[in-house]
Amino acid sequence: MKKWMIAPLALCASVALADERFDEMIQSSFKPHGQATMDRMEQDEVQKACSQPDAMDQATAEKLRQAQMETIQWPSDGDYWEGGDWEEGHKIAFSGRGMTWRDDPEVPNGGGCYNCHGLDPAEMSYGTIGVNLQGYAKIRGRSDEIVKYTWGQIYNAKAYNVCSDMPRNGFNGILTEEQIRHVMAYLFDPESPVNK
Amino acid sequence: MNPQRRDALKTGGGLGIFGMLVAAGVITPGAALARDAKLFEADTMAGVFEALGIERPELNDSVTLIAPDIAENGAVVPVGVTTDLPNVEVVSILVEENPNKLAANFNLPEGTLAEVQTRIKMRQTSDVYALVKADGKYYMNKKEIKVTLGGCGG
Amino acid sequence: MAGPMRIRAGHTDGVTEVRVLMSHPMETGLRKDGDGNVIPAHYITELVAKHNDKVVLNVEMGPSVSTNPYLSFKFKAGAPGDIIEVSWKDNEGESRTDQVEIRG
Amino acid sequence: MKKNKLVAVTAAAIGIAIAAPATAQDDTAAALEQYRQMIQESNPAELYEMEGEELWTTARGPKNATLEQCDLGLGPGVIEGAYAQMPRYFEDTGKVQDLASRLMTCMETLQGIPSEEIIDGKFRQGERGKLGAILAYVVGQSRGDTIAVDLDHPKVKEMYELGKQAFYYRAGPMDFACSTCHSSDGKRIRMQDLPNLTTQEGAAAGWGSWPAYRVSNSQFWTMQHRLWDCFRQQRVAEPIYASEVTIALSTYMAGTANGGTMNAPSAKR
Repeated sequence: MKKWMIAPLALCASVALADERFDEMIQSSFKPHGQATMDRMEQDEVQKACSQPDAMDQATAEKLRQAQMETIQWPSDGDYWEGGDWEEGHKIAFSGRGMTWRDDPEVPNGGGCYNCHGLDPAEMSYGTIGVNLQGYAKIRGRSDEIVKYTWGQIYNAKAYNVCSDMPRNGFNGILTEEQIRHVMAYLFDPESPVNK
Repeated sequence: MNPQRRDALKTGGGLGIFGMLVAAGVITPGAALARDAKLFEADTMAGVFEALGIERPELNDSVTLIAPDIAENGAVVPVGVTTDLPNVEVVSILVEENPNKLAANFNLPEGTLAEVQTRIKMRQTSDVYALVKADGKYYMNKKEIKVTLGGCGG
Repeated sequence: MAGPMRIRAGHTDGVTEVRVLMSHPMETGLRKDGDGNVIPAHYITELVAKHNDKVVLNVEMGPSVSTNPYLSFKFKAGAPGDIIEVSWKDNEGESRTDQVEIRG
Repeated sequence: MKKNKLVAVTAAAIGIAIAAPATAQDDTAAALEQYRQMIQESNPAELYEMEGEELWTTARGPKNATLEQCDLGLGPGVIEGAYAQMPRYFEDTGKVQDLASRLMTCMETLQGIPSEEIIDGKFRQGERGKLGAILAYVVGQSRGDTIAVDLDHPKVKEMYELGKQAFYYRAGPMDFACSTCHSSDGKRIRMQDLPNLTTQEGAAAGWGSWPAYRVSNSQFWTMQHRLWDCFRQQRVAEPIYASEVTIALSTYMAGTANGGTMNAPSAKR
């Protein structure tokens, strides 16, 4: 159990004061720029709960996680990846653009997958913050379960691990349903270089 | 103590050192002022050799190209050339996959060692060539340098 | 106006080693600015290094030498206190000369 | 007698190149390390240090004064070793300041250059650009010194704690915090290694190598610039130049790095 969750009353007062000082700092230190407006400095309950150096208690984490699971929109026509284009998926996986104060919000965002994951085994430049996804479907298969899980993970990773480092691509409108389908094809299509 | 002279000749107007050197007959106007543009504009390796009026030299281990195996960023790739060949007159650095192949020509007067370094830009992974003219003959060696993509593209 | 070069020259065992760092954009003419306009080529075309009055190096360059160019070379001569003078000029006619004393 | 703190250059670059292994693909990391070492030689950041040194001693601004009386915490005009102890608390301003904000104070009080001009300016341009060069010079005078931020000072400690909280503060459409990328060992974004800033070793590697000349764009970047771009990539709002959060995060990083060595300005990918 972590102290911030069950802090004794006496400590609460000083914690609240410190929080006020912190909020003051955040409010005075940033300014809006382009699409990066000040409301981006506000936290939702997941962000708030996951902003501590230590893990939260399991019950709280589980409650938050389930709420995130409710946010996932499954593909409207049941098409998880067959209708997707792995070549488009590659472009989305490769591009890290979007959502910064410099980006035009009218231009589609990238998924930035390579920033954190290995995908195409031939691509040397990949990050290691996330798990390595090289040979994704070749290794994991294409069962309904794994396909559905993968969609959910891309749409809202917090539904599986509430403090996941991965952005909530669908939930936060980073990627459209169509874009997610392309990325899914990149992971599942036997012709995709990911599975070569 | 600072050995660098900050108040050194800042070539305001005038001829600067090039003009002075030419005037003093130290270097010919051709050498100092008219770089061989055709050589630098060559957009194929063959074009470079043609501009030099030579056949493509065979690869030769008497020339060493010192460079990293991988350049994390193609904007700055350290390259050096050394050779034990006597009477080296010119050391050239060429990049096969760049739009213009020739990066630099080092003209070495007598007394200057055939041991130079610089930093070049590389558009992509490529063979990089060191071409040496010694005693009127050309010698060449190469090394492949991989250029990785970097950053997040954010 | 281009900033000064950083030149270092050291002498050991009869050989002087010179390292030169130049402040220059070395634009290739192939890049575009934020508005999509081509940034004109702007690069050093030639460099001459002198020891006292003798030319010890003459380099011809293209735009694929890196921004803020660096080069090093060695010659068999020189003594601590001698002057090394380096000059460059670029394709826009700009030029610059700086000097340094050889260190022991 | 001025201490020449510019890196002693050796023929190491050549030695490294020849010694580099060229075997299996596992040697990618070794090859990259070889490249990184090679670009440290004759770092173009030195050009900025030279410019900064000249600016330090040049009379400028409405008051036509130099910065030679600027107090960076070790007394007026003392530069050597000053950066290794920053951020620090300054009595005259009643604030914990990083080097950028302190130089801003000096430029305003000594030279009459309004801080707003720098705060509202752009990186690498105008007075903010000049401040960057001066900063390069000052930082270079702490090369090789031990990072020693005074965390016993209550004001410094407060900033450290605020910085730590900011470090873990997740926000924006991608839920990122500094900690997303910088709180475990051995991670990288694409090919870029990410220091673990929560450990002394990682913080020393990170804090101790900034500011830096970035070869990717041939630009000299200060820590203010580095943080600004981190926040951009976090997709949150834009941090104001020299604002409290930038100083708090700097204090957290520098304080965590205590005992490490200053190796800046460095050269980076």
